[in-house]
Amino acid sequence: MSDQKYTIKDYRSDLKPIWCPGCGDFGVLNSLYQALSQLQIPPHNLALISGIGCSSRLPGYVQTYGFNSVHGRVLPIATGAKMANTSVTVIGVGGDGDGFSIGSGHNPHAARKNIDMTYIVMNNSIYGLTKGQASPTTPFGDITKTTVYGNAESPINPIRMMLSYNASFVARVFSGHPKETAGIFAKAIAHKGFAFVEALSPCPTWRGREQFTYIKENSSYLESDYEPNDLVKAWELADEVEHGHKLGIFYNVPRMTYTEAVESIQEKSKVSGVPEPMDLLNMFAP
Amino acid sequence: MSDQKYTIKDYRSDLKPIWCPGCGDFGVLNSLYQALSQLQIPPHNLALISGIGCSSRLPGYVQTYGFNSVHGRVLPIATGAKMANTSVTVIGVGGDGDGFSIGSGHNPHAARKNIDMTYIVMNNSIYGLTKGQASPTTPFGDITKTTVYGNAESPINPIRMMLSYNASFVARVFSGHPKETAGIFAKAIAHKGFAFVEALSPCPTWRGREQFTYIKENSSYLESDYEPNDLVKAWELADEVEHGHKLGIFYNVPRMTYTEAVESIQEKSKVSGVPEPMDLLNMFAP
Amino acid sequence: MGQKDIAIGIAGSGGDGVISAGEILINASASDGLFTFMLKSFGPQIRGGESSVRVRLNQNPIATQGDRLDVLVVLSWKDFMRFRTEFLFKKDLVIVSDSEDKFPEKDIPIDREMIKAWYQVPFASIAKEASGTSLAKNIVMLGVISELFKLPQDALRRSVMKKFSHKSNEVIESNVKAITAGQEYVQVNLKKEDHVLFEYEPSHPKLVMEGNEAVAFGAIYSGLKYFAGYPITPSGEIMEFLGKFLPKYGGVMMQMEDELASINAVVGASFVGAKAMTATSGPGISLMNESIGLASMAELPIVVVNVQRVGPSTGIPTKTEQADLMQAIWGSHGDSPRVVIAPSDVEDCFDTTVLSFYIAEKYQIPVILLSDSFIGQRKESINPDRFRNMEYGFKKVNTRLTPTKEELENFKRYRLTESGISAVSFPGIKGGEYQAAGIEHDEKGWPTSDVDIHNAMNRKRFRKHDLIKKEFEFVRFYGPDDAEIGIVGWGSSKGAIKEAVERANAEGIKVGAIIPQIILPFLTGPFEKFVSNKKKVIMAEVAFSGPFRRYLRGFIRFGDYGASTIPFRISGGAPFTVEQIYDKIVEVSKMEDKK
Amino acid sequence: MGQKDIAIGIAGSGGDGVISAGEILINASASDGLFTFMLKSFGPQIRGGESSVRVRLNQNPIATQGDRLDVLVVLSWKDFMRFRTEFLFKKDLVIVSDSEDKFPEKDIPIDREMIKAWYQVPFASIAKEASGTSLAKNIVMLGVISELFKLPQDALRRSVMKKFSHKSNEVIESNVKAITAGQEYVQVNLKKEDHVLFEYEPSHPKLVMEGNEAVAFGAIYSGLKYFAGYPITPSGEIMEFLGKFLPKYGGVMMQMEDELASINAVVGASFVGAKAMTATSGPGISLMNESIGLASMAELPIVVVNVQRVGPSTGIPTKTEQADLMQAIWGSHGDSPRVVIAPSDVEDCFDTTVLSFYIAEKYQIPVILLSDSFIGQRKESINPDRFRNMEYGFKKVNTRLTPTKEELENFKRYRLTESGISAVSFPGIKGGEYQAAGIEHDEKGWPTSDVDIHNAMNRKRFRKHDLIKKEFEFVRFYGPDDAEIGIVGWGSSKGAIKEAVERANAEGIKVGAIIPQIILPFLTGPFEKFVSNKKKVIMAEVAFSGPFRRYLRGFIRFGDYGASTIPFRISGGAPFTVEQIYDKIVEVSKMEDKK
Ligand SMILES: Cc1ncc(C[n+]2csc(CCOP(=O)(O)OP(=O)(O)O)c2C)c(N)n1
Ligand SMILES: Cc1ncc(C[n+]2csc(CCOP(=O)(O)OP(=O)(O)O)c2C)c(N)n1
Ligand code: SF4
Ligand code: SF4
Ligand SMILES: [Mg+2]
Ligand SMILES: [Mg+2]
Repeated sequence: MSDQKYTIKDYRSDLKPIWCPGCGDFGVLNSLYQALSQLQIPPHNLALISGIGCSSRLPGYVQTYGFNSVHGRVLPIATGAKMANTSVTVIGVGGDGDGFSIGSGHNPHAARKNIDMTYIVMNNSIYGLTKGQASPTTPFGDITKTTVYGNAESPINPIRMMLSYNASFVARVFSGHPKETAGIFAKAIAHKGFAFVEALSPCPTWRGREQFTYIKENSSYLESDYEPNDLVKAWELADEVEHGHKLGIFYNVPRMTYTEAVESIQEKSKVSGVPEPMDLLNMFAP
Repeated sequence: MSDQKYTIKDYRSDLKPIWCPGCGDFGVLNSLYQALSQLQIPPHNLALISGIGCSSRLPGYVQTYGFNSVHGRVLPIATGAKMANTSVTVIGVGGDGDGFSIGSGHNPHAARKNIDMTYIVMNNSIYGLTKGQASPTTPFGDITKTTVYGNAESPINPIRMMLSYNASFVARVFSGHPKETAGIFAKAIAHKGFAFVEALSPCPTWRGREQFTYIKENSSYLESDYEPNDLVKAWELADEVEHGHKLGIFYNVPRMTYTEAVESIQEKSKVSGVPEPMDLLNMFAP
Repeated sequence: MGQKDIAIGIAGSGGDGVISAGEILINASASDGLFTFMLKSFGPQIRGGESSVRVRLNQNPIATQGDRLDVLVVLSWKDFMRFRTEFLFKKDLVIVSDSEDKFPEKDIPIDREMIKAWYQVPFASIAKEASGTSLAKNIVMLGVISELFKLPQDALRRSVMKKFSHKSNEVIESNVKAITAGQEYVQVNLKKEDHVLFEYEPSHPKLVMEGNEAVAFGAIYSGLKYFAGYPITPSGEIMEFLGKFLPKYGGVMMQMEDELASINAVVGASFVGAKAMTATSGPGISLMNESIGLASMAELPIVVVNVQRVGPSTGIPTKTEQADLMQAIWGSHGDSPRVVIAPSDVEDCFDTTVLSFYIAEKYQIPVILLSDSFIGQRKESINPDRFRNMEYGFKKVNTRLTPTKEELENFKRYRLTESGISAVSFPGIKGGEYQAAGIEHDEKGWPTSDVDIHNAMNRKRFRKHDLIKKEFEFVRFYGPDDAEIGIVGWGSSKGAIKEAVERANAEGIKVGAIIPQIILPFLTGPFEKFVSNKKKVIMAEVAFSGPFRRYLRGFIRFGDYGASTIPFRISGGAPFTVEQIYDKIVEVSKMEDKK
Repeated sequence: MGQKDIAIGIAGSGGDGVISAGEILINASASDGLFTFMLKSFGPQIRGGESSVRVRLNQNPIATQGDRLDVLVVLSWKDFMRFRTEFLFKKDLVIVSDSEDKFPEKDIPIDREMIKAWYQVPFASIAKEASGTSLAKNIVMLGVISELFKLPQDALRRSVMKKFSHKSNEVIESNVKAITAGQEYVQVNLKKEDHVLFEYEPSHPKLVMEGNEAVAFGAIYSGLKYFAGYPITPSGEIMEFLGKFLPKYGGVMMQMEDELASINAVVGASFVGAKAMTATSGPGISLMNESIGLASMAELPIVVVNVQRVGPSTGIPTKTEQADLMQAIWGSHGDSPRVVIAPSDVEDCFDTTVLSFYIAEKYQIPVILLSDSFIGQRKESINPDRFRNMEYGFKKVNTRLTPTKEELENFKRYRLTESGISAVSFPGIKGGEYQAAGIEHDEKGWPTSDVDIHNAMNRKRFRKHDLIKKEFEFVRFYGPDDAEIGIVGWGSSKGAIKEAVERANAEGIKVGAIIPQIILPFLTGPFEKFVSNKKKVIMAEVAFSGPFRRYLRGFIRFGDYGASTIPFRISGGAPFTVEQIYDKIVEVSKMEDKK
């Protein structure tokens, strides 16, 4: 590793995390450092965009261009950032509330447009920052601050959801497995197109220490011979009742990115060279 | 039919549709009249909620409690209406822009909560009312007002999307088949829980007369022996490249509705009878 | 000999149990009949960070938490540092701190001159010895200070027992022992200075309520049937309270996917005839503006609670500010009438919520209830009697005007009436079928783009404002009517203004205050009366850009009364202190008259 | 002998080609050097409903469409009925109508006394005969009126040829024939009254532009790199224009899933250093308030165009109103500084867009450009010369202040500078890494809940307002400086105010007007100057609740200048007419002075 230009230290900022001891987000952060270093992404060439939540504090802990924005808008902000400067590596991060609740309207569109970015959702099945309300991934029947008589809602299946949006890369990791997670992060970041990674990231504070154990016991990696190029197969394996939480890459089929599409539009629109804006005046000649 | 209390005429309002000649929404409206009459839903006991768009003008043409609300909010308004008075039949209607673009954040949640309502999206693959911009179901490459160099985005697959949200009833109809459509509408309305119906409804004005023909030629009903209770099978058949636009009921597996869940919560919360609000004062005794 | 008012600050780390100590203390005090005030404050850590409380006790009703502390209790100096700008001290401060804390004394940033007495107590060791666990050190601390300052003692034991009542007898006992151990430690080991001794007559118990709880309670009292919301600091307690209690009353509390869903669900609920409410704060309210406009246009009653926090954007979620006023009035596009009501303390949260439902339902108009985190999240004691004879309020919140049989023959939902209010039907009412619409509509509810109808409907919708003004003059006056100096403030600034005005008048500076509870429609009458004899009017608000001032000037021409206006606006984060307001009054009283 | 100004209204069904006739007419006129104005209006049907245009031509620059028509052309009386309240007529009106229309003459709601001449022409038959299809009847109509009223004739032929230039020669020819046929029909069959004859000197061609196009063009001229939007009437043309042309300049236009996505995408684009814009109207802008606040807090330049329409809620999407003013200023929660700029005509749309980018980029602040459908969707002719020597404007829109090498050593993105502006970096700049934040932050961009930092940052963010006020005094004055009657208006009301003020002064009523182009920050200097000698100030606005009046009074104490203020607010749907304003001026000039 000594010949690497950017080591993990280069990605670490001076800001001290406010996370609780045992929070899964520490693991996600460390895996992200590793992945960035593996890929040698220049810190000054990265835009790391988050929403609001415990998990969304992550960009502050990375020495880069971070944006701790507003709740639920990771994807449009990232979309604007990417399309306004396609040479920047864009990664969006946030929580399950941020991404699957208030932000859920943006998922289909970033995915189907195939914006060339990575989106990591730290799923702890709870609203951490606001102190323990149910999230769209809180299991049916669970008791939280807002479901004192038991959660009346069936949770979302993020993998199936993203598959249905035709995301070109869909994966799941567990913060408890830093090395595997780093590897998948690196593949997601290197992926050309929209890469979604659900990071199971326990919240000991509001879900108890058991959450970590539960995930550990109910998750397993996709078989090593699994080929992530079949939407039907991926959909099947994403059935959590049947298969528990499968980890790994469910789907990875690159297709034309939005960047490429826009470049081709720009080509088509240019007759020759770049005209002066004032040439547009001809448009208004009667 | 003469022994029916509510005939189609009873559902027809005095307001004249503003739709263009040949608009598919006429067909949807007529099928809805039929379905309501088949089910004998009392007009005064129905809440028909829409967003904004050509299709969202529909409630005005039905003699009932209609709500032509704001763009994209059909589902939350319908949710509030249903849960605040569970004895009302609630139907939401709108366009593909209304439901799959600006409103897309509400779909996962109304579906997973299994709100006991029907949601009909009149999909014309275009923004009709605003005069011809691309919608999330506009095919890749198509030219519209906002995609003059060809649409750069892959369309959404509404059926797969709703399957991934675990909607308990998922169907597709075509405005060109009024009788079949009425039948499926009736089943959707009678369904206990969240019933989604995608109604292919051509827009001759912005998509040309060809759209009708195209749908006619590229759609076919699910086989008569198809059992709509298998998520994997439904997912497969929803592949439009493979199967074209399948019509019919893809999925229909009732489960506990949100109404039932709330009733059980209300039961749990009541120790005995309904206490006076002032009894809550005890809560604040030091 | 003793003093009738005491203000105590307690700081420590999250694990120190600072907050629950504060709660036990004010519960004990309230059960002994005292009037209390309690504020919490936290550091940025999600869990285990620094926390502090300040508690004020008084025999008589109080309006603020007290600017300066008589007593500072520190369980950890390191954690105290976080709050050092938040605490002000009286002269002759008494400090009680943990003798086992390793923090270097020289780094403690308190002027030693101010300190009259400093007791050091090994809280953890005492706890360990008395109850087997150092966890009880906060309870020991309560024992210590109750003994040192003559705080309610039996009541403290009762409160501790109540607090742990769902635990085992053993736990209860060990905590009671912790109190006793604290008291005994003082008796045996400390040389008491006794210059701070609290004195009071026990009286009948008071209730202890937070502003957010009072809103939720007021909503249930008003007949709330449907609440939809999305978690956000500092409004979350409203949803949580309703999640627990609303189902008991046959109502439904739904956590929605976001604030767009929340506000629209509430509009939908109102459409089917239910009393409906949502609650949020800054970022959430900014997302609700479109559909507050929808409710205004469709003339559907809803109540929207905004518990303000520091902005703009995410701002400082845990701190208070009053910068959402103009947004409440003008936040939606178009001419979109609404009513804006602002509670000014915890009791008021109940009253104004009931009032909000009354106005919303009667006038078929959205009502925005503008609270803030200072009111919403503080605890106050309240005399339970006020609830027993609810003369002051609305015994029963109106239900809507529904159509008569004749009206149903040819029902016009949006009939152009003289009052602006037209009968409204909802599903279940035969013959009342109509189309509710966010689009401009005729009397039937059918879409129109006719300029004259738009004009007529605008007039109809805004006529409600006139009627509301006639029905209510919900403002508060303090100080003498004939004062030439006036001060205008709103919402949670009331407490500090009230105490400062009382003090100024007591010290011979004649000053009057007006605090509107109904902000929109503008209560012209009371304001004109107030301004008519004023030379100078201070406009006090916790909002840097001065929205309250712009609002006031927009609605009343001070110049016509010869009144000069003096802005007094501070950035949010902390509320006004009584001193700040008092000093401003003094400054203004010394100003030359302009004209 | 002839008249130098003519106003023509044309009404018919959608299939009649009314709109394209209007377009050909103003294109022809502009190419002959005339100044023109064209407004469209539609019925509720999506397609094939009623439509109308009104066109005004003049040798010299004009500011309005003209209140009253000289000529009314009706292709279908049934469809005309839809617009009967929208058209006002001059005395001695000339009507040209379709002789084959079956509408009962007695039902035509026009006072017969007003009509001087009434020509009936079988448009469809002439078209069929001349060009083989009745579709060309709108072109025949142009031939008819050009002959009747001496409108530009060769130019009309040229315009028709240009219009159909992408069609076959045959089509072009048959349309040119239709013109000739119309002209000949008049010569042969009609007895011309000739009391309405237009007279002009051809001069160099003018451009024809819509306000929305001018905004889009101005944005490209300013170096726009990224646009994200969501379709909404009446702003759609901005997005459509940019979709077509922005890619040519290496920019990106994205249609997003909604307005939340649009505004946030624009913020994201600005974060990486791009000039970014979005455009919307009422319902959309209400959804954008949260993230306009984000841009304000994160100090990221963005331009947000609001093409206002009638509200509240969905309102009347196709009609104009000025009721979003206060929302533009105060719509976000918290103290959230922004700049609000209002164009007052089509040319202005270009200028103010360039200005918006200039201010946004230089001051790192969101700018809201408040247009409306009256400006945005009307066509006006513009002298191309003004673009050739761009002295009036900003030759090059600033790029942002980026950090120096020294600053990058220990980069503080939100450094507390005297100006309030701090250097901003973006991806690609090594050493400039920082965290942008919607949460309150310190100079580094790191989260804080410190009250003093919040206060310092508020001061920093609002200091920009002072600087902008110093840099710009972008207002317009009309009428004599020393008039005692004043009129204040904004945005699209300018045209009517200008013409009414000119008329009043010409008729001996001294009146002055002020029209601010920059609305926020409030341009105290020019307003003080204006008000200083006024006795009465009329506040004119197309918004029922009078937001402009509240705004003005909030920022300037008219009473201090002894000026009484007279509200003049009308509901939206139609803009002010010159007459309305003029009559108000006359009324006010007759009012007793208050004091
Ligand atoms: C518009 C808006 N609504 C609500 C909030 C309050 N809020 C902050 S974080 C959060 C949810 C946090 O949950 P999640 O996204 O799962 O992140 P976590 O804290 O669990 O990592 C909410 C509701 C907000 N900041 N903005
Ligand atoms: C918040 C908001 N944004 C945009 C609009 C403008 N708008 C009205 S209808 C519509 C889309 C219509 O398309 P669709 O929902 O597919 O309905 P259709 O007209 O095709 O039936 C849009 C963008 C609006 N009314 N409100
Ligand atoms: S509350 Fe939960 S998610 Fe938030 S920092 Fe603590 S452990 Fe992590
Ligand atoms: S524009 Fe299209 S969707 Fe709208 S009414 Fe016409 S045909 Fe129907
Ligand atoms: Mg979470
Ligand atoms: Mg559509």
